[in-house]
Amino acid sequence: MTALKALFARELALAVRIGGGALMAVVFFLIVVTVIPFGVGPDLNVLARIGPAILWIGVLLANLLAIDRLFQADQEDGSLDLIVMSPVPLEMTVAVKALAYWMTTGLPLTLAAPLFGMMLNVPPQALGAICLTLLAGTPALTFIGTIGAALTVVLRRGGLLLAILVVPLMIPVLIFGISATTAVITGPTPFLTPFLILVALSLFSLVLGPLAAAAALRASLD
Amino acid sequence: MEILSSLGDHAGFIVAAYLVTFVAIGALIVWIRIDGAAQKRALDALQRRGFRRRADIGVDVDIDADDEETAP
Amino acid sequence: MGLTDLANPTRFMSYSARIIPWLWALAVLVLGFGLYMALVVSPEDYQQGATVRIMYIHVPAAYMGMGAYTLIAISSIGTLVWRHPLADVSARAAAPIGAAFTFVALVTGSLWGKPMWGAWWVWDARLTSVLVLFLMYLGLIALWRAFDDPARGARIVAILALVGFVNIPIIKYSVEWWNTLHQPASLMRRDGPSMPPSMLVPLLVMLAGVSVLFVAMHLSAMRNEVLRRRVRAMQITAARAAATAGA
Amino acid sequence: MFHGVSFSVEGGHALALRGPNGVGKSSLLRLIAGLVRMDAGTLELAGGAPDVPLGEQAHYLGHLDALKPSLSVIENLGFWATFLSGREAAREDLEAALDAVGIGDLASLPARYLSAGQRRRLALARLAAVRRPVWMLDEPTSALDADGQRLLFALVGAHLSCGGIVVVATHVDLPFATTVLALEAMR
Repeated sequence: MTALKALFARELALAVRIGGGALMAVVFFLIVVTVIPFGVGPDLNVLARIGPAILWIGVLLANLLAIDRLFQADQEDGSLDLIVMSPVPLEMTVAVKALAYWMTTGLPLTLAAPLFGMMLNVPPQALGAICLTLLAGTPALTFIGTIGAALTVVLRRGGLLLAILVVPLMIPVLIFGISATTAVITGPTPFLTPFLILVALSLFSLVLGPLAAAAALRASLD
Repeated sequence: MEILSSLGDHAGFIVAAYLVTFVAIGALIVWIRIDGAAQKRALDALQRRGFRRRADIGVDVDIDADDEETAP
Repeated sequence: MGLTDLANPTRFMSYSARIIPWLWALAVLVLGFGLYMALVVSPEDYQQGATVRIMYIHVPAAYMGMGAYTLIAISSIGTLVWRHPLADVSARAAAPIGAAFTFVALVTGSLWGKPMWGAWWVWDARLTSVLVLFLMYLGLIALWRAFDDPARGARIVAILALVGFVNIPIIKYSVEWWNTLHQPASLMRRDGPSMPPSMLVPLLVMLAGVSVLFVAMHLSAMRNEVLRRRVRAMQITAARAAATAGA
Repeated sequence: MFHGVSFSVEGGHALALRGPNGVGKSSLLRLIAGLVRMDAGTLELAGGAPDVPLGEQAHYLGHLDALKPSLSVIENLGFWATFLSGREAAREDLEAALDAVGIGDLASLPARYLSAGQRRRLALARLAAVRRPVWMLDEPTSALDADGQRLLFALVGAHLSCGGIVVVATHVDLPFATTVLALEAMR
């Protein structure tokens, strides 16, 4: 257990220190939220309707941004060999790294979403829903992302390929996240049904992610 | 407070705006102070260990090149 | 005392150490006076009522955001063309301060807009340009942080800063083209500001106060940056000393 | 990749893997470490913990030093000591390990400021900080100066004297590696 705590502390330190990319995803998210109105137009009613979609897709893309470095950085400096060799089960190591990644990337995105939502004139009651659905959804995005990161760890330009591999797996999360949010705004469907499915998706990916990623890492080191 | 009543019905926004400004600029000033102190502490720690700054190998030679400060 | 005199870091450190306290005092004085005039003396706007008082921090903040980026651009020329040793220090110190002022301009602009337009954020031309400027600041800071060795990063970030600076008028024009919702720029109208003197004077005093505050913060941040580089140089020496001494 | 390769090393001895570049010395090391899957053949550490795979009872020093530039020297070592042993590493032990490889007074410096040789020594410090019976070294003397090599030989000597095993892939004659397994390229 102390080994995993040490790993968690190291991952957080690496993300926060000079070279780390902790807030990079939030800046990218802000850029996505800023660019879309230039395309769609400044009309606040249009923006209010597609606001939740812009926020969710922005978070999904921002989350993908730095995740390919999750294992590649360790692979390049030789840490991955030692991690795979260590008594700590690889699945737990992957889960801890993903959790640290979620804390430094997923969580800041979730906290920034309501603020950016105001820029898109999203109604206030929906801001709460967006924050809640993202809080439930970003773990799924992160853990599915780790599978992609593990699959492309030895590839030179893995980042782009990673997005193509895992975005299809993230579509259910996107669908239920947005439907839960729009349920609050327009609302024929109740908020709770899609939200609980979203939570279920997250829990499922909490298990599938580390298993698949660990297998992929062992395979790629072979 | 007489000023608050004179701010009219949108007083909240005005107070919020000034508050945000004081907090943001105040935080920046505090950060500059903290950063300065941290650098001085690191500098003293290194100097106490007797490493002189006039590095002939140091990368930023131009920054230190014509420096008269005599290290201990 | 020409710019070249300041080229020497230690002389800069000793001069700035003497100037900074006075700057802080002046800034507090002018800002105090400006705030008093802005909040108490100046009249309410016949349309907006009291919310116009937000202008007295929004406009100076926006100007400072622009001013800081201009300073960064000039410093970048100093880095690339004159290879002035303190140019990168000045640019790197100015970026977070400029970003903070731009952020303040955005938030106060949003707070000012809410009662007038009923929405927290309106994609009007000037606010959106300030938002793009804020993004460019974040880009500069992120690129600076990506380099460990300040000397190498300096030239590369200077190029980004200049490219950004050249694009500011283009962005401004195209954003205005994209949207002309915002009220006509009262202060920058060719035929002079349409504001009554009773409002203009406090605004100019606040502008002066904020500028002095900026210079005080900028010099302090530059001192930090010089110290940071000395620490870094000594750490390298420490590593080399251990190697050569064969410890 | 390999066939017909078999060897055994008693406690307190070192085996040197020799052979031209690309013959697979590093791969054989990685295979023993369990990083590479073995199609056939057995790998057994007589006297080691029975159910624990060999990789978890071995140190592997590859070409890369497994160091993070933004962490300090002692943070890097502290992490690996805790991660590989599962126990919180005491600062004295870490400092002792750093002294053993001669970079004791660089403890608080960020690792990015270390030279290649110093980084190599920091990687070696890992071996001194965590006790493991089997050491697998892949060209350990690369990037080490004369003094560094002296410290390396001292470390390995101490390890061997208390019954440790060392398998080392090298191009250079190493005083401690007497028995040699020469690998030839496949015809």
